[in-house]
Amino acid sequence: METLMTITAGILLSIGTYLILTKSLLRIVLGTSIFTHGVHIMLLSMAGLKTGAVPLLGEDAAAYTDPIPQALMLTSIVISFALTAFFLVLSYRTYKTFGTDDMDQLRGSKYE
Amino acid sequence: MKFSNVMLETATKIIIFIVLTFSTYLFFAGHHNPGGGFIGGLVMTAAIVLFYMTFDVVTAREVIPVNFRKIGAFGALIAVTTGVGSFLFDVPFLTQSFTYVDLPLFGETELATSLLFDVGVFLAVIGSVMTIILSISEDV
Amino acid sequence: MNNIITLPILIPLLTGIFLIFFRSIPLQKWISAIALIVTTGVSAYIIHLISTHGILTLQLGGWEAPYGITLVADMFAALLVLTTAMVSLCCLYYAFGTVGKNRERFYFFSFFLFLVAGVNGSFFTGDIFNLFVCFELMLISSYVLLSLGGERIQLRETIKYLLINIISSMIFVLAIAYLYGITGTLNMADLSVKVAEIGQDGLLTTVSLLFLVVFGLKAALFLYFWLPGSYSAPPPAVAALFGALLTKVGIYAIFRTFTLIFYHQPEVTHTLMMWMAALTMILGTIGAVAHWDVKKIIVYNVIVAVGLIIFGLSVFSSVSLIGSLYYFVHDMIIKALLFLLAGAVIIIARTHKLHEISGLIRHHPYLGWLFFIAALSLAGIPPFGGFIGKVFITQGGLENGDYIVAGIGLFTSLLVLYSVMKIFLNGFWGETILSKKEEGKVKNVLLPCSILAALTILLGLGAEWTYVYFEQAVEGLMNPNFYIQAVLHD
Amino acid sequence: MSWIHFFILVPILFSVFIPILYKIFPRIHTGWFVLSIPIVLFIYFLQQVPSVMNQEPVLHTLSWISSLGIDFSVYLDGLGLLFSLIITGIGSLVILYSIYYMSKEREALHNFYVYLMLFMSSMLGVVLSDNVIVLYVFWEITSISSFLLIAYWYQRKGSRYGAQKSMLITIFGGLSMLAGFLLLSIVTDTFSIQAMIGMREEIFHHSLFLPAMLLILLGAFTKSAQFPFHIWLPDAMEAPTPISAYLHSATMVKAGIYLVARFTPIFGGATEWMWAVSICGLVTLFWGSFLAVKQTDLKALLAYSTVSQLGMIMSLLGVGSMALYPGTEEASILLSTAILAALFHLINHATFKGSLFMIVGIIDLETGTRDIRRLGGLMSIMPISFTITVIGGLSMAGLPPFNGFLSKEMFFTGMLNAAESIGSWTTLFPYVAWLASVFTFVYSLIIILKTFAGSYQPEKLDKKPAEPPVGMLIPPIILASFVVVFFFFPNTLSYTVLEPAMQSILPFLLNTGEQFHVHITAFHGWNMELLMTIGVVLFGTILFFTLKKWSAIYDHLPEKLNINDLYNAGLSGMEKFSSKIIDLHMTGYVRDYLVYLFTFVIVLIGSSALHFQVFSFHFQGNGPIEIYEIVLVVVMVLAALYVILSTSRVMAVIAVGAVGYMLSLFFVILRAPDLALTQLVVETITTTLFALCLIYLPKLKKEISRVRVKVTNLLIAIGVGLIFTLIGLSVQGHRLLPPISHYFEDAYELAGAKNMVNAILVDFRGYDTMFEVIVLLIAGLGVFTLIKLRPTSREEKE
Repeated sequence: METLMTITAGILLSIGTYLILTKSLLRIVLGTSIFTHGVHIMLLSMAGLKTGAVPLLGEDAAAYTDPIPQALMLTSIVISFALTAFFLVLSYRTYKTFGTDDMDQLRGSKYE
Repeated sequence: MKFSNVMLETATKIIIFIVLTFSTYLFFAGHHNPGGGFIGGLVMTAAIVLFYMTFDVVTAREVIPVNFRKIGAFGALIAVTTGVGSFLFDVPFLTQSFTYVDLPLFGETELATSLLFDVGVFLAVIGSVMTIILSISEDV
Repeated sequence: MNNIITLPILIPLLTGIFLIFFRSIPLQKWISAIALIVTTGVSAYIIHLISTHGILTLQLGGWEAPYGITLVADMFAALLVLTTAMVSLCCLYYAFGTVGKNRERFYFFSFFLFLVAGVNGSFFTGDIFNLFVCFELMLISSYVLLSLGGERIQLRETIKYLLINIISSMIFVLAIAYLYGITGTLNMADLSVKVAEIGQDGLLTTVSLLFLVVFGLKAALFLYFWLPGSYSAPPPAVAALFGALLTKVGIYAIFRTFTLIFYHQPEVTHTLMMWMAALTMILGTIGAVAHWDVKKIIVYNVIVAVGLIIFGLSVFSSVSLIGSLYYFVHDMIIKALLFLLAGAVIIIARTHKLHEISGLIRHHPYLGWLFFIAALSLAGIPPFGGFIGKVFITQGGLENGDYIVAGIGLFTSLLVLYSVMKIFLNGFWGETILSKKEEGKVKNVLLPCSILAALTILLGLGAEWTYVYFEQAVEGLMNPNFYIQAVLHD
Repeated sequence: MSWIHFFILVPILFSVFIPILYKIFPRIHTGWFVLSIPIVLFIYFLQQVPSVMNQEPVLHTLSWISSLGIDFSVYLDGLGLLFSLIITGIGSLVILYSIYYMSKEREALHNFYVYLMLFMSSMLGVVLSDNVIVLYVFWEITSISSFLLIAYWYQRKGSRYGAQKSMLITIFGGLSMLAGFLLLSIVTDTFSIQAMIGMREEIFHHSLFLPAMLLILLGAFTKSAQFPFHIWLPDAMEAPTPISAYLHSATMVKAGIYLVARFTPIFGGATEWMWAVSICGLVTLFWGSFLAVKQTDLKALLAYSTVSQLGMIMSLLGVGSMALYPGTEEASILLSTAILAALFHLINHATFKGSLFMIVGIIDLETGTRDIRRLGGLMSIMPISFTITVIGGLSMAGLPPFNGFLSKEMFFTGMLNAAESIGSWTTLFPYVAWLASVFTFVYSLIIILKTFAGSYQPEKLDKKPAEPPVGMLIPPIILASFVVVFFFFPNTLSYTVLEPAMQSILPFLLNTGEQFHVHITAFHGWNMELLMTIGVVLFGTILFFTLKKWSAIYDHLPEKLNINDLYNAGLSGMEKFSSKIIDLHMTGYVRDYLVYLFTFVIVLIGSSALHFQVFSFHFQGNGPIEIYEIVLVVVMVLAALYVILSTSRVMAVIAVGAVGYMLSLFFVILRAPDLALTQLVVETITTTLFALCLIYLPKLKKEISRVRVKVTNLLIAIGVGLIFTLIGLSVQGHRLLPPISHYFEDAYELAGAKNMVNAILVDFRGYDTMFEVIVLLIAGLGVFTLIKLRPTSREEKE
């Protein structure tokens, strides 16, 4: 299962990377989302999976899943959400200001 | 964004009520079950968004006359100051404590300062996310 | 129990939140200035405490390390926190006069203070994941500050900066994930113990290189390509803050991780760092020399300094580290100063193209001489602040037999001088082409710049007074056990 | 802090008051106040002469950065004293001269004198410091003050050019000297020169000997304008003439000489040192004198002459250093005369060159030009100036009865002795020396005759010349009288300053307690040296009168050998080259930057992983895989892939949303209910946001880029995924330690919470959460500002 997870994470990272390297701003934003998902799966797969119960005490299990990666991920998800929101609105503003979403045209010149 | 449909309006009112209840549940459940300030806040935001979608922004503004940026800041302030409170008791920053109180009706209830911290998170999430959504929707 | 070490983080943080409730701009200015003055005072007091009591730690929430998050204030971090407070105070005062009503109304001061909180948080945290969170706090403030104002160049450059930083932050999380997978802990002192215990094998070293990439990107160590564009977009007060603080946090993180945790394979990690540092110095200098643009010249000089500081670290002897730390603190001050002065030049001349600026010294002699001092100090000309750092980094490098890189360090400092003197020779000297009326107006420039200039002179001439503190910082870096003991056996 | 520290720093301290005095007393020339400083200092140093003559030199230490071994320690011995006397003595005369030269109405005198005082302090610091780092500090300050003084008329392009050139070259030298010092300190573990001299043997046999020596010499050569670094000196003549007389002929350029002399006890006796110093000196001597002849600007001529004379002193120091060569005693005594010649000529040069510079300044002021093609016949109009020029010029040419004759003779002696006792290539030295002296004779004649003899051409002059005010003539008269006095009474110098200075340069030559005994006489009989001088006069006179016929050879000098052009081309070439490199990689395309980043990650991490062979996979202990999990994964991957291909933005957004929802399902499977809930809600809100912005975002175009770009993107994407997957798999097989999380199983007792994840979030790691909330808040406010704050049209234009 961990192997499957890790490979899934890797595939998502690949797809995310590919999208980030394209020209369209929207694809780039979506790419960062997918990249982030990949990272989160990787983070979770670093905890011993399925070896324990849900980390709620009272489940009366002998062992629990490692709660730390989950907690870290929660933090990371929130931060990513904040960044995605900001990034999205930034792209939106940029598009409205420049009239393009092609990163090649957002190059800027040396003499600015 | 205005849905001028009475049916929909009534339906959403009910849904909002349910979502609000769910959000409150999630918030309090967080201590022992899945949930907590963050999720509670997000669900609450969803309810408010739904409310805005049902009634137009102007009406919604009149009904909920709040500045969400300040709510967000207020939440953050609570979250931080609960930590600062520990300065007064000469314990490390962000030390939480909890106790069990026998309340009428509720029976033995747990009171934890971390709940207060979670309230801060709850409010901050609502304030911030609503700010984001409202800013965009007003511009569009 | 040292709650005091939370203050350099909490004061800006709380003040930043408070300011959201105030509409009055003058009030916001007063409050934020007072907050930073208090932060400066507290940071100085913390340094005093550390020099008498040793490393201060705080187990947040009362949870013993490694289970909770620990704040650790060692001398190294405390020196940087104090410098941060002073530098940001100067930038803030400068911003009062230059940043414009619009930005001020839109929470400029809050974002400013949040950035400072994030920077100080990164310096004091003893937890690798919390370092990530502090980075994010600092970065998101920087994104907002960079874009605040909504000018075209700002939007465009923010996108690039944001994108690259999102990727690097995600790689940071991946690296933390791997590290946690291997060692099962997040506390840096605990990590140090555990890595020493299990040995820094190939996999751990590979993971450590991942950290080097992430921090190197933030520090502009070799991976500097994102920097010149984004640092020339915002108003000068913000650019100064970025130039002085942001890359330094990356450098700090490299110092921390590679002196505390991953110090067992220096022949791989430190050698790599050294060559990255050498390339950084060379390429940064090339950029500084290539441009005839006031902003770009200063911006590329940020990069050069990173190389020199990291070179001092990679040599890893007490001599080179002393030099490195002096240069570190010096560079925070001098970069802020240069950005502020260059900003003033641009405002006065209404252009940043050096070919179009001439003879400013006639109406602005004091500004001109401040710039002259800053330029000399930047290049490490004695007796200003940079020279002690340069001398001892070079000596450390030579002692270690790294003649080529040490030579590069010295030679680039000549070209650095050439690049900034170009601004002085052509911009300040020469025929005066603008009358007083045609010039842009600047306010609040001379006081903060004078303070920063005084600091850099003091750092050079008064090196003996500060030496005790730097020595203690170096001792801490050379002996990870001090740090470990302070955290784990409090 | 001793008196001597105080006196070194007095000029700098005084400079604080100069602007004030300038403001308060606008009617009094500020120079009058400043003049007192060098006079007092000169008297002070004169008072030190007896004690330095008779006693052991003393080391005074003023602690500065003691912890790092950097102390302001002052060592006053014969060598330092000799230089101090020149610095303060010439300094007094130059300041007196400047009072007349610099107009108090037109010039920014306060700046001028502040720079000058800064220079004086730092120059004294250079020659008196024992600590190499402090020496370096003062050394750089002399470069900086020279930079400021050359660019004193900063509106002129030439001034700025000259200033920049001198700064680049001298600071380059300073840095290499610093590197040399640091190498020496690594060998000896001290920064003190005297301590280093004490460890001469260790240094001699250390592998760093040669690099340290060459680096220090580089510093000396650049400062003393030795070939090929001499190019900065002619351009430095843009400075006001008092400065040229002071810094660029009498003092600062001699700092290099000082450095070589000071380090002779350490390096002297090494053949490498001798060859490097003497050959560089001789080449400079010849080249400088040769080029001086072709100059038409009087100051440029004097500049090349200075270059040449500095080369001469340098070559003498080089040859003389062999006196320390272990072994032959007699040769040592013979060679030590070269050192004596160097020191003596140092003083003589300061006197005659100083007076000549001052006269050139007078001519410049009085006629409005320094061009010898426009000058001539001034003899009758300016008789006093003429007399001084004759004295100075003939002394420079090496004729009696002037001090230049004595040192020129000693120079020949030194070179002849070298040829005799060292042998090998040094046998060529006397020839070079003689040839250079011929040219020296020629340009000396040019100065005297072309300006003062010949026909007077008033139409070519801007002004009607006359003799300047008396005060302006006093300093050159004083210097000229020294030129004569030193010829007749050279031994007033030899007992007082020359002997102690020789003692400092050649400390090992004598047994302890012994002193050098120097006696200089004008006439030694009809020896080789005298014959050489006569030859110089004869041949030089012929060359002077046939100047027009042979000066064409200057036009045939190969263009490429012009070092000045090389410097200019180098500088602009460097800028062009840098520009190219920057344009090449700093493209402004964010894709390029991402490609750099990802490539760096792949290459670095990949090669490290391969190098350490970290890829080892253990799949035991893995959880079982259920069918629905595979389905989930497949759907997730397909949805993600769809984003790449989709041309519909709505569908692309929905696909990304689908990935997010699949992820939250995954979290359910993976026993992470909090995560699942959060991911679900976050994904919903994110999708809402996308939906809101989408209305305005443009239609997704199909990616049109070249195949090469696409392939690169694909390769990088695969590389990134592969690297992180492989490392992830390796880490899973490499869990070396149990995680710390068992602690949280007591969460209920510790924090009163049954939900461990929540307990960690709000309590154990509440600090993270606190920051996370702030991050969210900032993002909210940031979005608000992005939408609401638009630049005003004025800002937008800028």
